[in-house]
Amino acid sequence: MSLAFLPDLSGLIPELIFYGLAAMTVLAAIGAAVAPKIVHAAFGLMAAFFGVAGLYAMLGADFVAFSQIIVYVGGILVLLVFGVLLTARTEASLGLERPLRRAFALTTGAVLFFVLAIAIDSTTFPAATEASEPLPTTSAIGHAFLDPEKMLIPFEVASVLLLAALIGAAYLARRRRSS
Amino acid sequence: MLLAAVGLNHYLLVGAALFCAGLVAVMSRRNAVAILIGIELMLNAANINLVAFDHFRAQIDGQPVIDGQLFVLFVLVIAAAEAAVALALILNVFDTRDRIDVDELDTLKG
Amino acid sequence: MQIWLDELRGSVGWIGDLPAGFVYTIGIVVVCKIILVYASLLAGETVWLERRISGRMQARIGPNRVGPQGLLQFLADGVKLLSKEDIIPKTADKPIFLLAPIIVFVGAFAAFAVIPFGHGLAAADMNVGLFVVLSLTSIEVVGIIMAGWASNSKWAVLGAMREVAQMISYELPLGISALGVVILAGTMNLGDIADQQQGGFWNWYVFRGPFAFASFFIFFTAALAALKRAPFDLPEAESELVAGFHTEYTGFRFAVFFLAEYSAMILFAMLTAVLFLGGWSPGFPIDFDSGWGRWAGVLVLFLKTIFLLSVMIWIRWSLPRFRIDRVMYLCYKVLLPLSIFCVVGLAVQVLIAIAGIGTDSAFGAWLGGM
Amino acid sequence: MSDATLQTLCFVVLAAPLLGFALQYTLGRRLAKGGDLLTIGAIGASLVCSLLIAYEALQGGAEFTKTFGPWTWLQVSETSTWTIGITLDGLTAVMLVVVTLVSFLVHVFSTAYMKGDPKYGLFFAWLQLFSFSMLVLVLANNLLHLFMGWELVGLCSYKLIGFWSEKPAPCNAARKAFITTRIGDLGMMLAICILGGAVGSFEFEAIFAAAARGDIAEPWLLLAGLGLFMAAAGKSAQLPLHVWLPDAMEGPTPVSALIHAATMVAAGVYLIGRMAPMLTPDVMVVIATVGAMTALVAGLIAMAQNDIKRVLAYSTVSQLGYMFLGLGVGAWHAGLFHLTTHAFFKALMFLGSGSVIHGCHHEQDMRKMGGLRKKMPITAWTFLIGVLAIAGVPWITSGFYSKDGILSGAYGVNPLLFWIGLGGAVLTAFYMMRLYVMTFEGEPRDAQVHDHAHESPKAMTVPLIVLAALTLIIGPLAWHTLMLAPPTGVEPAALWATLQSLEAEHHHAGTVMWMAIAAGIGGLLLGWLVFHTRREKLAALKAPLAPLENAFANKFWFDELYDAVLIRPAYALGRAFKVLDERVVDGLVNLVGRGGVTTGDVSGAHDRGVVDGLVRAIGHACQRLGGVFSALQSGRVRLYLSISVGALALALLLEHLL
Repeated sequence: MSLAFLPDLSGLIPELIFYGLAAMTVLAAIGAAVAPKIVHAAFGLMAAFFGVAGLYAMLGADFVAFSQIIVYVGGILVLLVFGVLLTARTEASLGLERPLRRAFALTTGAVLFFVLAIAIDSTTFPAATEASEPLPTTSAIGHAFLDPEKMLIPFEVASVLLLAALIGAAYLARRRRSS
Repeated sequence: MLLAAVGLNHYLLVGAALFCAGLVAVMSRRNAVAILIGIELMLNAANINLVAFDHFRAQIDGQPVIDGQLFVLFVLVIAAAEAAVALALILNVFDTRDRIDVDELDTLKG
Repeated sequence: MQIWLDELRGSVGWIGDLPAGFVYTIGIVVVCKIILVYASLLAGETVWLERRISGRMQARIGPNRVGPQGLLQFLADGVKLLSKEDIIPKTADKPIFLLAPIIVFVGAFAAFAVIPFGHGLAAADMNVGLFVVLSLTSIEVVGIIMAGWASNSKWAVLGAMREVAQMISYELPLGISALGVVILAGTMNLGDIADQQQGGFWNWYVFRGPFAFASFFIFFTAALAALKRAPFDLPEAESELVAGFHTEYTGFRFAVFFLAEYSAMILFAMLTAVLFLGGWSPGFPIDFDSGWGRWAGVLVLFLKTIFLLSVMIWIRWSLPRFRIDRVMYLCYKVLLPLSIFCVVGLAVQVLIAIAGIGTDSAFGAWLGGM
Repeated sequence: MSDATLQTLCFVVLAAPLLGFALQYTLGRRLAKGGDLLTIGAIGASLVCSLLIAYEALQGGAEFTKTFGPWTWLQVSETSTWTIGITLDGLTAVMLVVVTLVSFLVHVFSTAYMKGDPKYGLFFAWLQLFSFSMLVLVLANNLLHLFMGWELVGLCSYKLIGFWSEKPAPCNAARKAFITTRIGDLGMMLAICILGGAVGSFEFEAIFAAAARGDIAEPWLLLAGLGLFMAAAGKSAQLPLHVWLPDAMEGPTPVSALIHAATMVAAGVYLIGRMAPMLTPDVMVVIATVGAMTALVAGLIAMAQNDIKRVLAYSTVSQLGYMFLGLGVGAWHAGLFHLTTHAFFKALMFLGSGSVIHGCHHEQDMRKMGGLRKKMPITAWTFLIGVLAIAGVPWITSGFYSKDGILSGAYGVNPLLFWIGLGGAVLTAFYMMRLYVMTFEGEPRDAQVHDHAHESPKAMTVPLIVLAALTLIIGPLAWHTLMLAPPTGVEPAALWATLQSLEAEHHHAGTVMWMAIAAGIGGLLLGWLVFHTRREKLAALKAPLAPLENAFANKFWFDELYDAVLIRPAYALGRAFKVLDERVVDGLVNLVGRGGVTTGDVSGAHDRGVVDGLVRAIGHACQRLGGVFSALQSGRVRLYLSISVGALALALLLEHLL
């Protein structure tokens, strides 16, 4: 029994995944931008993060993709939600935006996207003659971070930045209790 | 073909859309946390562009290109630091004024 | 996974006739189903195991009616939960309330994709496998905070807050002590990590020097805390918070939380076994490339997982609950410094092995990983 | 010992106190016992290395000279390089031993003297840096390098004199010392500029060679020599720049012992000794004259002082005068030998006075002392040895050898200088005996001070004993063994037409020797008689001499003179300028101002009528517009962002559409 009549959709799978992820990302982002409840906006942001991580994975940047999840979803998003929860007592959390300003912002955003889309569409980027498999990057990233001639110093500076942010955030949050 | 082959343009468009969404959030929102959300969206838009350019350059060169990815990792670091400090600030403001509507934060006094 | 599918296409005629992409697509779906069923079954049986062991420890019998020795108890429980009324609190944030269990479930189950169940038997043989597991388990945090917030109940919010604080705190010692293994193995690919521990049991990473030994205990303790198992079960301390973040959940949604919790247990048990206890190595050299060897390996890993699960259960029913400040103290002032110390120690150990002894000698190779 | 070893030793000598300073300054407070053991260890290491170097120098004899370096310090231009380097010869070796030994003993002494001071650790840190700077100065092989050490010494002395900075007097003293020596340093910089310009190098060898060849024009050479002596006079407290040294006694007593007896003031003498080959005869005359005058004047002043440390301070000034006298008359060896011996016995006496002050609970007035010998025997006996040494008691004390050398040198050159020196010797013996008697002998004058007096702890008495022993043995020992090498290049003898030969300098020509002995012993006996045995007649003796005593006690009104000649005129000048400023300049300005006002009145009318109308119209327009735009200037960044992004979007859109 031959089943060869079934269409070979394998070439379409990456496209399908991309459009799925892109739709998810963009819709979630728009939701995050306009959702009336801040908590919904935060969870929209989470979906956008997942979508972006998926796009990274599609682009062969697996390490970055999972860094995105661990940092943004596991870290920043949790912080944001905490922020929402801790400040949720007022009507401000209900995001009663001024309609005029919102209309202005939406128009501007739409126009800007329109212009950007035209700009992107009318630019021809050099393209590869044939698509190849994404190459593994994790160990290259690791080596770049620890190579004094490449990224060692920025890497260390970033660690100092994190430490400073840690101390600063702890200090700012601490004053809160004393008052 | 129903769907066009996915190229650099598609990723850039997603990035642009994400950026505009973030911009809308920053421009229209009054809640400080929501503005922060908008900023994170814009950062992610930039990151998508970085990784996409990286990927397609690697396809042309035929060897791994990681500069953009390194940048993305640094952006992650900075975003984390920024979010931590910003939220600490927001909590502080909330503590003293009982609201976090940025439009009302136009005096320098606590 | 592609390799198996290629093998399958080569060996079975009618599959070979199918278009390659179709086979892959179907293959992915099938494998996902297999993993889901395997993990769910295991989770269900872990519930049974827990109830039986706790019964023994409290001089009771435990469930023994449904099926032989009560082995099918989970089916009965499942049927009961499915048939219960599905209640959504009136004040709940409905979309998020509905989404939360799914997120938690996805976080717990997606990580199984990169766990090798035996030699070469990982659904996604990724070279950042360990990283994937750690990042996917952090998704669970978001699901829990969603559940807690959406429930609009103080028990749930408090439980979720505690849980989130505890989980993101214990991710640090967890990740850092796992990093020790990465230093030894030189890879984050879980399959490769397990393969490097084959041969004698002394090749298991837990036995490679004092730092690795300490790392194992740190990892296991942090895993217990990240799983909010007793003695770290504050987030759902029933005597204080009723049931923590899932107080308001009933019926099938509750079952999903329950399932996710137990599958996370299995996930971490398996991860511990793969990282530290030699994976599918029985403790003596064995050929895993042959057909029976591969399945023997699956069995060995399964037994190790069961053993670690039993230890978790044993600890749960033996130790009293910590106070929340002691939990945080243990994390930040004990486990975190210890794990950092161990990682540095392991790095030095590997450097000594590579530069001082040379990894071409047996001892150097043993000390330096690889 | 190989050159490499010597070089290493030199580096250790330098590095140990520097390291000690760095550690002590940063960590001192956290170390056990304030870090004194660390610093003592550092200076001890330096001392051991110095002794090894000195031993090697002794082996090498008169010909011993080593130079290490020069190493490039600054590449000023493509052709000109500033270097640093190390010179080792007999003079350096002796100075090394003197500096490190005295410094070591002072460190030990200070552990007891400074005990309980809140800045205990810091004190040791500055002592360390001071020792380091002095060693840099001594080891330098070029003027610029030496100048670095020189200025560092000045800085450290400033910090140490003003160590008790919470009190006003030490601060003023520190400032005075700093500024006075700075006046001298002006000469030093002048000399450096002249020599550097003329020779093209700052290295001693090059300068001496150039001077010997006559490459440096006569007036410039003279000027450079005078400049150097000016610097030396400032540092070594010679007339008329001596005023800072007595005031510097406000510093802690160990500091006085270290820097105002043994090391810092020795820097000036060392500089002249080191640069001797390039000094012209005229300069030598100036040096000898100033030295002799200083010796006499300071001795006279010392007779009428009542503060124990001030007597010693003036005595130091006087003895430094002797050294310059020796150098000036060409008795090079004797002058520098006196530097060495004086370092030991003056350090001994300063530390002894420190011990007395410590024992009497910080009482410094001799009139309240007396009879302390029974209370603090070790201090008294060691102090007596110092007194005998400075008086030049023959054969057993070191002071005899060096002072005799200077006097015999002067005798051969100029009788007047000799007689002044001899008179000074009598004075020295007299006032030192006065000091000793008033402090240690006779009846206690202040019962309260006497009753509470006690002998000092071991950490203070042991350095005293060591120094006393050195005072006794260094003279005979060193005079016969450690012969200093004459500086390379020009023989000092050639510089003074009537100078005695070196052999005669060593030879204690009978007459001079006996006269010196007589002066010393006579002064001592006189002092003993006047202040001890025949004390009751003192008052009667004093009456006719009252005006003289008044002059002495007021230090010949040097400070008042400076106040009247320099400081008051400076203030007066300032006041004059102020008046000038207020009257003339302000008057001019006011005049211009008034003119402006008048012009303004005229144009004001025009303004109000014509211009204002226009301006108001514009103003109103602006206000209206401002009202519109100020809504935008809300200080809200988001609004700005919205507007700018909106504008950008609009601009891009238009650009695309058109």
